[in-house]
Formats: sequence, C-alpha cells, structure tokens
Amino acid sequence: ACGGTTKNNSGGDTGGGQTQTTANPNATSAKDLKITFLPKQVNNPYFTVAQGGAQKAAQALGEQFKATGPSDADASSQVTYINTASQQGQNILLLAANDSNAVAPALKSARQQGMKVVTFDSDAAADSRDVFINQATAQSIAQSQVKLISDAIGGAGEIAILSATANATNQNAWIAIMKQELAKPQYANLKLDEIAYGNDDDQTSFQKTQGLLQAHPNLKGIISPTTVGVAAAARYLDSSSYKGKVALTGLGTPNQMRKFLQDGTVGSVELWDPAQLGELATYAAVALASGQITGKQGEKFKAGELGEYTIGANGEVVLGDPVTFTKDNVDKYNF
Amino acid sequence: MVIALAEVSKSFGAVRALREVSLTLTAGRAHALLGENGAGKSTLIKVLAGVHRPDSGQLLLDGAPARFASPADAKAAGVAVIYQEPTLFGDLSVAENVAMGRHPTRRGGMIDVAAMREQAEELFARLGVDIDPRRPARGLSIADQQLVEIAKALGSDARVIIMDEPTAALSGTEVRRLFGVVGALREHGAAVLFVSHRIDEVFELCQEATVLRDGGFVWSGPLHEQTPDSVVRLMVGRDLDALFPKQEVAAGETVLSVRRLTREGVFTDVSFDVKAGEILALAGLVGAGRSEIARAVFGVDKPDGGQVLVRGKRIRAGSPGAAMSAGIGFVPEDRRQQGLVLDASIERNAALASLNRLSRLGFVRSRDERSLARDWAVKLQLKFAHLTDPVAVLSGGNQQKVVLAKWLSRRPAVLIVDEPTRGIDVGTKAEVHRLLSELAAQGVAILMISSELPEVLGMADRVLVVREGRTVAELARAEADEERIVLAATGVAVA
Amino acid sequence: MKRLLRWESALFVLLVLIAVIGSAATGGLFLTGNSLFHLGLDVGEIALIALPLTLVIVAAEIDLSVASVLGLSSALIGTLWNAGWPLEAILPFVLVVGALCGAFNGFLVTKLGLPSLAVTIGTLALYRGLALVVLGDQAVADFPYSYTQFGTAPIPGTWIPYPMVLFVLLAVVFGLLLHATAFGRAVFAIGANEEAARFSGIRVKRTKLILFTLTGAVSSLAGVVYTLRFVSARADNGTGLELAVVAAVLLGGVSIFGGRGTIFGVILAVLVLGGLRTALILGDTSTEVLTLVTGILLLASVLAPAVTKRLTRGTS
Amino acid sequence: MSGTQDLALPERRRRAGGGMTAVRELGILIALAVVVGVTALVNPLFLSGQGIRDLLLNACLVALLTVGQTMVVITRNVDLSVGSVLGFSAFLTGDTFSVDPALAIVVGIGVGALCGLLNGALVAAGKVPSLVVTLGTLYVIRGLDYAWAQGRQINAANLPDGFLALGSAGVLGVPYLVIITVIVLAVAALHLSSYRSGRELYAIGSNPEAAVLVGIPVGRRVFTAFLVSGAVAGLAGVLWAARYGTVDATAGTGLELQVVSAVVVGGVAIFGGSGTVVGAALGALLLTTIGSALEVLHITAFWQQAITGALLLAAIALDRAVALRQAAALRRQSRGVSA
Ligand SMILES: Nc1ncnc2c1ncn2[C@@H]1O[C@H](COP(=O)(O)OP(=O)(O)OP(=O)(O)O)[C@@H](O)[C@H]1O
Ligand SMILES: Nc1ncnc2c1ncn2[C@@H]1O[C@H](COP(=O)(O)OP(=O)(O)OP(=O)(O)O)[C@@H](O)[C@H]1O
Ligand SMILES: [Mg+2]
Ligand SMILES: [Mg+2]
Repeated sequence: ACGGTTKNNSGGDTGGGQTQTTANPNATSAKDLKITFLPKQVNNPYFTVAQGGAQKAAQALGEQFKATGPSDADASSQVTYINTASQQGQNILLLAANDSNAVAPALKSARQQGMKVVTFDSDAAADSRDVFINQATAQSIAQSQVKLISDAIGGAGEIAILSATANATNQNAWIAIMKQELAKPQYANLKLDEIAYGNDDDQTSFQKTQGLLQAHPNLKGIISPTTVGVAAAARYLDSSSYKGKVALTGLGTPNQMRKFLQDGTVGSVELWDPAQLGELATYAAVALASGQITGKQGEKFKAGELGEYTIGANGEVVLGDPVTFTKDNVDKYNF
Repeated sequence: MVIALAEVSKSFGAVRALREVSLTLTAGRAHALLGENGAGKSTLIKVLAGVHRPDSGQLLLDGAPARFASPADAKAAGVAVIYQEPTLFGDLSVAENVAMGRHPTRRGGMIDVAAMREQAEELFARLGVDIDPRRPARGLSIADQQLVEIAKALGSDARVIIMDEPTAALSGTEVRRLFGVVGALREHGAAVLFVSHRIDEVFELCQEATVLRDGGFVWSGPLHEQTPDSVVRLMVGRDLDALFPKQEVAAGETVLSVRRLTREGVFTDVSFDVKAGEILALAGLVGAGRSEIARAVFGVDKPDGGQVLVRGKRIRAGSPGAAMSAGIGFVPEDRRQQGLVLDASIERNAALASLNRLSRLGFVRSRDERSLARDWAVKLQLKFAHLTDPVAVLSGGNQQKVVLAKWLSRRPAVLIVDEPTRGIDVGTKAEVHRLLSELAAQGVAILMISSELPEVLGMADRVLVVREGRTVAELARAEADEERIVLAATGVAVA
Repeated sequence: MKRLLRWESALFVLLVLIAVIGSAATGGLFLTGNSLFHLGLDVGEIALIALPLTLVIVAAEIDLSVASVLGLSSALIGTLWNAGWPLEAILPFVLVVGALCGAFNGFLVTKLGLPSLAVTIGTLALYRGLALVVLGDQAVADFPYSYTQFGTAPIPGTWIPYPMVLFVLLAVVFGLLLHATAFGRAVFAIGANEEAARFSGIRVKRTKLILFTLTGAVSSLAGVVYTLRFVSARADNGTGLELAVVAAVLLGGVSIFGGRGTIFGVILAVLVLGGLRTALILGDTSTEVLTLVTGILLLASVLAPAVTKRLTRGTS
Repeated sequence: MSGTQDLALPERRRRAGGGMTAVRELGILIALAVVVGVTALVNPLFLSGQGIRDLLLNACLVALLTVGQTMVVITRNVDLSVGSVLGFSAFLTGDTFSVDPALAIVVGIGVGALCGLLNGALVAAGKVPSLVVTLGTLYVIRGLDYAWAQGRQINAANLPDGFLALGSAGVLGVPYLVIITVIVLAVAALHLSSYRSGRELYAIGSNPEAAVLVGIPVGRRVFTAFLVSGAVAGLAGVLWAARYGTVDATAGTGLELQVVSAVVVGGVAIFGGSGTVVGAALGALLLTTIGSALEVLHITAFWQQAITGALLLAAIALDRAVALRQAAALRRQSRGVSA
C-alpha cells in the first residue's frame, strides 16, 4: 500500500518518558524548593485566589514561591513560561493547563530535567504531569449542577449550558456526565437545548448568553460551570427582561456572584474554595519533590490543615465536594 | 502696487529655480510672466502663493515686507491662484470644490448648501460654461477642471489673481469669456498675473510683462515696448534656428504602424506610420489625447480597439513588456512620476528597463548594471556625483538624461518621446534635440509629442495634429508652420 | 540606503545590549544553549512569515491575513489527520492551500484593484472563519513523535531547533530574491513608484500576485511548524499574530509606504523582539513591559528617520 | 460646444450628480432588512423588544468607535489603537472613577483624548505614517493598561449601581448607551456634512497636496481627527465598563479590526475622501446583527467569522465596481459631449 504516517498506524508514539522511583513516605519535606505557579492567565481573579492559597502553603513549608503567566488564555501561550521555568531550574510547577495537549511536550521535557509538575483545576495530558489536583470529582460537580438547575426551574423545561472553551478538559468531562445525569428518569422533563462556548472571555460569554436566550424562546435555565461564564450570564440576565424568568446556576465565586445572589437574579451557585485548591496542589508538589510520593495510586500525603489525601486513579487527588452558595450564606465567604 | 517680490531666490537641491527675481503687480493691471518651460514661472507663482518660502529675498505686501508661512496666509492676504496642474478634490462636488475654504455659512456656522450651489452656478454663468455643480469633480475633462479652477479663483474676491497657464486646455470661446471676466476684475481694481505660452494672448490681455530665463530675471516693463518677436527672443536668449540641429535623414522602411487605435472616450481611430530615421511629431493642445495615444501604443493603457504593429508584426495590446520586446522604448511625459523611481539610485534607474538582459538565472549582475549606467552617463554627458546617488538629487535635465539612458541602452527600433524637453534648461534642450536627431540618423523611428511648436517645427519630418482624440491633419515638414498647426489643433482660425 | 544601514546598526547594537543585559539580569541563563533553543522556537513562525511579508511591504502592499492562513492550515492538518490522511500527503496539501489563499488575496488586489489593507482585513476574517468551519472547536493532538520532534526537539547533538534551519534556508532564499535578482529590483521599483515601474515594462500585477502567493505558502508553512511545535492542531492557532509580524517587519526598517527595506534588518528585528521577550520572561518581568517596549520600539523605528531627517535638514 | 450640449445636460446631470453615498447607505439598510427579516421569520423573538434592544446594544460600542475611526479614515489615515484606548479607559474609569458616572465619562473622554493627542501629534507633526504610529501606540497603551491593572479584574460587584445603570438602564426603555451613541453619531454626522472643518477632512483625504494649496490647515485637521477618535474610544471605554461590568486589562483586544471592518463595510473609502459616519455605524450594526442572527438561526458560530469576511470582501468589491462604472460613464460623457 502507499503507507505514510496516518492516524491509524502511528500508534501511541508520543515521545517523552518518565523515570520511575519508589516513594518514601517518611522522607522529610525538602526546604527552599523553587515553586512556579502558572495559572491559565494572570488576570483571572479565580486564579488569584488559588495563588494566595498556594503561596500560603509554600510559606508554611519554607519554599520559594513565584507566580507568572500569560495575559491571555491562548492554548499556546503557556508553553514559553513552562520552558522558562525549566531553564530557571525551578523544582516545582503548579499549572492550570489551557490546552491539555499543547503544553504536554514542554512539560515532558521539563520533567526530564527533574521538575515536578502538579496540575490543578484543568489537567494536562496524563503522561505529561505527576499529579492532578481535581477540585471535585467530575461526578459530584455534574450531579449537583443538574440538581441545582432542576430545583430552580421546578424539574421541567428547556435548559442550556454555557461552557468555557470547547477544549477545556474539565468542562467537557463535566458536560459528558451532566448528559448522563439528564438521561436519568428523575430528569425526564429537562431538555438540554444547546451547549454554548463563551471562551472564558467575559464579553463573549455575555453575548453567548444573549444568543442562547434568543435562540431558545422557551429556555428556562442555564448552567454555566465556569466562573467567568456564570458571572457574565448573571449580568446579562440582570440587565435584561429575562431577569427572574430564567434561572441560572453554575460555578461562581462568592464575591463575583454576591450581588446577583442577593438581588435574586441567581438562586444558587457552587464552588470549592480555590485557595484550598492552590494549597493542596502545593502540598502535593512538595511531597513529590521530597520523594514522599511518586504519583502512584494509593499513596498518601499530608496537606497541612487540609488533612491527609490519597492519590486516586490516574494520579488524581480530589479536593472534596463543592460548597453551594445562596443569598443566605454568601456573606460568610470572601474570595 | 499690491504685491511684489524683491530679489527672490529659490533652489530645489541642485536646481536653482529662481535667481534674484523681482516682480511687481499693480492694482487694475494685468502682468504677464513669460519664459520657456522650466524658466521658473510656476516656482515664482508658488512663492507668491505661500507654497514655497524663498531662500532669500523679500515679499512685499502693499509695500511692507510680509511672510507667507502657508497658502492660507496668502489667501488671507487676498491672493488667489489657479495652478498649472488642477488641484481639485475628486470625491467632492464641483460646487464644493469652488467653495472650498470659504463655504457660505448660515448662522451658527453651518454650511449653506443651496447658497454654495448658487454661487457655483453664478460663477459658471459668468464664465459661460455649463458644468453641473452637483457632480463630483472626479472625471471632469482637463478643460472642465481648468474652468472649475478659474471659477474657484474668481469666487474668492481676491485682489491678486494669479493664473498659471489657465488657457492651455481651453478652446477659443472659453478663452474669450475668461478674458472678458479678467477685464472686469481689473476694472474692479484687482491685480492679475498671467502665464501663457500663447504670445498673442499675452499681448491681448496684459499691459506689462516680466521675462525669466533659466530661473534668472531678464526683463520687465510695459508690453507696448515689445513686439511678439522681441519677447520670444528675450525668452529664448538666442536664435531659434540654432536650437534645433535637425539632420536630414532619408527615411527607411516603415517600422511602427498604428491602425485604427481607439480608447473609448479618449481617442478614436488613430492611424499612422513611422519610418526608420523619421521623426513624427504629434501636435495638439494640452489634453488633446496625444499622451494617451502614446501610452496605448506602448501598452501601459489597454486600447479598446485597433492594433499596433512593429515591422509588420502585431504586438500584444496592453503589455509594455510585449512592446519592449518588439523594440519600442517610451520616454513618458511625467518624468518624476512615470519615468523615474526618484528614491532609487542613478544606476538602478538606468538599468530598470534592462533587468532581463542584465541578469543570469534571475540574478542581476551588478557589475554589468553599473557599467551600463556608467557608459550611458558618459555618452549623455550626465552631471552627477556618484552613480549610487538617488536620481532625486539630479537637476531636471539630468533626470531626463537618465530616463533617456534607460531606454537608449536597450537600443530601441522605435522611440516614443513625450514632451522630451519639458522643464529642461536651454542648453540641455539643445543637447536632447541633437541626441534625437542622431538617433534618427542611426535609423531609429521616433514618435515625438511636444506642446512647444518651435520644437515640433524644428525637429519633425512630419507633423500629425490631434484634436479631441482624433487626428485632424497631417503636415509634411515643408508645409508645416505655426499657423496651420494651431488652426488644426484648435479648429479655430487664429484671430 | 545610508539611513537604512544606520537603522540596522542601531538594531544590532540593541540586540547586543539585550544579550548582555539579559545575561547579567538572569545570571547567565539567557545565553545558554537551552534558552537560545527556546528562543529559536518561539520566534519561529513570526520569523518565517516576516520574510515574504517584507517583500509584500517593500512592494507597498500589506497582508494582514497571514495569521489566519496559519490557523487555516493548522485546522486542515487536524481535520485531514482525523480523516486518516497520511501526514506526508497532508503537509504538501496544506502548503498548496496556503498558496491558494495568498493567490486569492493577490487576485483581489491585482485583478480587481482593491486596496490590500481592506482585502486582507476581509480575508483575515474569512480564512479564520474557514478554519473554524473546517475543524470547529476541536483540538487534534495525536500526531506521532517522529513528526512532532521537528517542532519540539533540537537537532540531535545541538541546540538548534529544526524550524531555525528552515528559517535560515528561507532567509537566504528571500534575501537573495529581494536583493540580488531582477525580481527583487522589480519589487523595489514597484514599491517606490508603481507607475514608473509599469512604464519600465515591469509586470506589476504578476509580481504582486507572486508575492501574495509566496506569503500565503510561507504562512501555511508556519502553520505546519506551529502545529508540530504545540502538538495541537486548532482553528484558533496563532490568533493575532499578524500584528506581531507586521510590527517585526516595520521595526526592521521596512517602509510602510514601500520601496525601502532589507531582509537583514527584518531578521535583526525579529531577533530583537524575540530576545527581548525571552530575556524579560527569564528575568521574571511581566509581559506588560514587553508590550510597552514593542510599541515604543515601533514608534522609534518611524520616528528616528523622521527626526534625523529634520535634524540634518536643519543643519544643511 | 454648441446647442446639443445643453440638450444633453439635464439627463447627464441626474446620472452623474451626487447621491452616491446615499445609495451606499441604502444598500446596507437593505442588507440589514434582509438579515433581520429572514431571522425574524424563523424566530419572531428576534424582533421582540428585548431582541431589538440587544441588537442595538451590541452594535453601540462598535458603532461609537466607527464614528471616530471614520473621521480618521476620511483623512486617509487609520487609527489602530482604538481597542487599546478603549481598554485603558474602561479599566481606569471602572477602577477609580466609577463612583460618579458623569465624572467617569469626563475622565474616560479625557484619557481617550490624551491618547488621541499622542497619535495625532505623532502623525501630524512627526509626519510619520499613521498605520505604524497607531500600531505602536496600540502596544504602548495596552502595556500601560496591563501595568495599571496588575492582573486585577473589576467585577460588577465592585461597581456602584449608578455606574452599571449607565450600561443597562435607559429613558423610556431606550438604553442610555443607545442614546449616547446616537447623539455622538448625530453630532459627528452634522459636523462632517455641514461644517467647514468637517468638509475639509474630506478634502484632505481626497487630495492631500491640493488641500495644502487651498490653504486648509492639514496638520491641525488630521490632529483633530485623531483627537476625536481617541476621545470617542475613551467614552466607549467607560460605556464598556458599565455595560459588561467586568473589566480586565485585555478588554477590547482586537477590536480595532472589527471597527475598521465596520467602517469599510459602511462604505468609507479606506484611502480617504468619501464615506459617512452614518454609513459606518450602519456597517457596525450590520456586522453585529449578522452575528446575532447566525446565533438565532442555529448556524454554528464557526460560520460567523467566515461570513463576516466574505461580506467585507463583497462590500469593497462592490464599491470598487460602482466607482469604476461611474468613472467610465463620466469619461465617456465628457468626451462624448464635447466631441
Ligand atoms: N518641487 C520641486 N523639486 C525640485 N525641483 C523643482 C520643483 N519644482 C520645480 N522644480 C524645478 O525648478 C525649475 C523651474 O520649474 P517651474 O515649474 O517653475 O518652471 P515653469 O517656468 O513653470 O515651466 P513650465 O512652462 O513648464 O510650466 C525646473 O527645473 C523644475 O524641474
Ligand atoms: N487627470 C485627468 N483626469 C481626467 N481626465 C483626464 C486626465 N488626464 C487626461 N484626461 C483625459 O484624457 C484626455 C487626453 O489627455 P492627454 O494627457 O493624453 O493629452 P495630451 O494631448 O497628451 O496633453 P498633455 O500636453 O497634457 O500631455 C484629456 O482631454 C482628458 O479628457
Ligand atoms: Mg509651470
Ligand atoms: Mg501629454
């Protein structure tokens, strides 16, 4: 045959490789490790909070900490920063990946030079990082989001999802499970009309909300499992005649959503504490760098005040269940 | 005295366009500014208009020294100018062009459109022309553009009106109307400065005159002290015949044939032949379509019909490359815009039409490029400092030599020269004429376009007169004289 | 010519300064092989596209659609790969498509006589839109390492990235094309005075058509490099890159009015911008400084000649 | 030059006379009507009160920016820095001056005008090409924005209700945003069509050399055009902050191309001399409406950009074709009549 390199015959040849060592749970925590914190983009308040948590943990452990990153959430813009961290001889990279694949080659070569990579919030290709700190299991997020919207619209009606970018790994995992959830009998009266993508950009999300509402006159509720999206959607509802008629839920920070929760535009949103996410990522990374864990399923490590965590399948660590914010409890939180 | 220049000088790089020229304009009198092409007339006018600031010398307004920092200043001082090249705004309506800078306004400063249109209509009526004030200025014929310019100047109620060859594109009736209007303006106390190459017009309209030659002041005084012949002698500074050393050459076979060439709206059914060793001149008024014919022959414009043949072989229309391969060379009328890449060096310009011959496998052999430029610079007695200097620094005549070098180095069988001596000083002019004459002697077929009748009469073996896009007369050297040509070109007998 | 040389010397001095200060500020990190390798990779696409775009701008035209052609070619790679095409067929195919995109720009500019600024703002949207139509929001990433190593690994035994080899080759080709051939002379003449070029028998339209086509082809080649480098074929790859490329070309001393500029200057400018970026990020300076410096350099590149001209005129 | 000419004139006048731009605007209006009509047939909600409100609101910011851009483009220049100016002004006013909406507007316009002043001074006094200058200031002003923002984001919760109302509330159901845009548009349209300094902008773009000869203060006019463009972008920045409630340092990135596209679709010649602000604003409305319509028609967003691009190309090709036909007709007439 004519042969050539095609999708079907190139196999899993993706290059890179990883050294396997064994964990020593009793090793002491290394000090003065150089930690780089690399969010999706530098001017996203969600990540600013996560950065605060990570920095707190780093100080507690006696490590050096710095944050850097691109000003836009482009797929490719993180690569330079990963390479730079590796050249600077940083020991640890805490990363929320914009594109799980685009960062993979850079991560692999950084790891070959001895850097430990812990992803949080949004994962990179599993073979390119050591551990992924998952904010909550996809299962629990998807289930509770569907339940929240169902409750808000009385269990029947058309709904839509306003997501971030179409290749955001976490979003897609959640959406997939939401679809399974919706197939269950108790949600038989809910109909998912459309999934729109606001690209985690405020203005785009704003206009997509508007588009959704026009395109689906009978829309009853919107789930926006992204902090940027849910805030933009809330603002659009707030300023439009749909306010009070269309329900909205999603993942949102208390500070951004406080106004809308209090004035009734939004009934409830949920989120984990991003500060804890950053904290946990730091503890996991330091444990890795100190040799206490290697990233294998079943290994355990201590995360300060957060307690002890166990590494699950695929090198994933789950932070815990999200908190639901309503107008009654939102004032207790400040992030 | 309204406005005057005292010992004004102005240079453009190496070109000394004006050398200590003085001029005085008086209220109620029309003053003629005379001189050959390139004598400095337009430059002087631009000094009066505030476009150029003199290098030295003084401008006097009502006897007091004044400075025009910009055309706006000159306008404010009551100076209105009709420039040689029309300066219209193609996108704007004719009425607005006439009103530009002094729109009639209503209370609150809003433009009064109706008044603006009426104003234009009234001015056109005074000039006896019928142009729709609402149409855009783009697409007006040269003559109509000139008329709009005149209306513009008339409308400004200026005390000084300067006209740089306003009649060049106009027909007899229009010229007559213009003169009537100028007469009326004079009676109202305006001072008029008038430039024209038509000597009879000058004597008809003006009371006094100033003559320039090569940027220098030659004579100034009341016109009644002069005759047309004496004025021309002042302008030229030498005997006319000596200027045109035309060699008699026996014409050879026909090289260039043009058959029923037509470009819609520009020229129609133009046919002629040029033989080896012959100089055929296209004469006619400015805007008659001569340049357009040359452009179509060379292929920069695509004709709508007809054909061009070289030695009997038809060449592809609309392709300068094809024309060049067939042996045609073309020295265009606008040297700075069409003939040269001003920012590029002398050698680059000289080689620009010969790039194919100078390169091997696409790579230019820069040694050959340089030697081509050097050879022709010597042959044409080019005055230059370095071959790598941009041509922009050369004087007009030397620039024209570079254009000639560019084409002569291709050894063309047919050379088209459009206004080959425009803006060239007298000495160089004679040299260009000698060159053309020599080329003809070597068997080159030459098609020459010139607006200078003496040049046409001195150089041409045959004269073809073009009027409004059609060939209206063909005159052999022996039967060609000024009167016949002007008659054919204007369709009006010279009064 | 003299002025240009002066500008290029200024760029060169700047480059040396960046190298020296960059090394000092980063504890010598800047001039390590590894860092230079990443620098080479980082500037790869901009450097490639800047070459043909230099010729386009010297000819007094502009092409703002280059980054969209890059994106379209990346999207096509992903789609065709998913469709089971072999990469050996995909790569030449997208280069042809890129050339066609460029030729379409050229067609609109030369045959219809439309201004290239407006045309390529239009095709900027059109080609990016087509990229989205072709691949949607997917990202295709399962390319084999035997290919992606060209975008991610250095040439074995050195710190030279493969795309740099491509760039050096093309830089030589475009440098010779612009500065040593009859074609290049024509490009300069067209840019400096299109009418005079036409009156000299230069085939203006054909020349421009070739320039736009070349730009399209090289932009799509940059798309290939980009896709392999990030191992990610996406429709939005390279969004906004056009301004960075134009900035590099202008910073290189190429006149936006045409007729002036050198490939050498543009290469220096690409290195200055890339070096500055690498040094700043290595030194943990925020990107805002880079954005600011890019702008200031651009302003300097146009103001410097204007100011020196005024000064010299004042003295003579 | 005889009696036949007079007979030929009336007809020739009607054909050659102005009205070209009006035709151009009519064309956009028709296109707009078709887009809205077809979409409304499929989904009547598109023409509901809320639907129309959204269409107008979406177009407002771009339309506002086209006003300044048109003035600049008419003079044969271009202002690529508008997106950055908008972003800077949005962050600055949202960050510091949002307490009092009126003060925010004044400060926003002031900041924008300062940026415009920089552009104008460089272009008019430095005599350097505006494309390069404004590409440079695009980066410089964005850099200042980043430096000021320091990674922060302004949320609706940080902004006083009075400020946010500027972006969403209105009088009698007409949003302030629309009112402000219409006022700016009307003032600019009146200035360009009926005031001397406005007409001189057209003259400058139509024939810069002649403009100097006629005594138009070219430098000052061009400078003013950039000043206005900056001020308008500054105003748009304030409104942006009020409308979206969330501002970070990237607000308005890439907006410049959208604005230039709208201006071109709206029939403003990219090389100056012709076009109107109303046409340009309609161009903005058409482009944003097509975006919304595609959404409502369930055409995936992916097509949106491709269609925008194709439309843009069609618009400039059409303009060119009309101009060529007109020129050819005039050429034939002027010769045909006098020959
Ligand atoms: N802007 C300029 N730059 C350089 N040289 C110039 C400029 N303007 C005029 N010249 C030169 O100055 C000299 C005088 O030109 P000018 O236009 O005044 O002549 P003129 O008497 O009006 O001729 P014509 O009868 O052809 O109109 C010429 O040699 C011309 O080439
Ligand atoms: N700039 C222009 N705008 C409009 N029409 C023009 C223009 N230039 C030339 N034409 C048209 O072309 C016709 C022929 O002009 P052309 O330049 O060929 O005349 P010419 O006889 O060579 O005169 P000149 O001495 O000016 O070169 C003019 O009558 C006019 O109708
Ligand atoms: Mg003159
Ligand atoms: Mg002519």
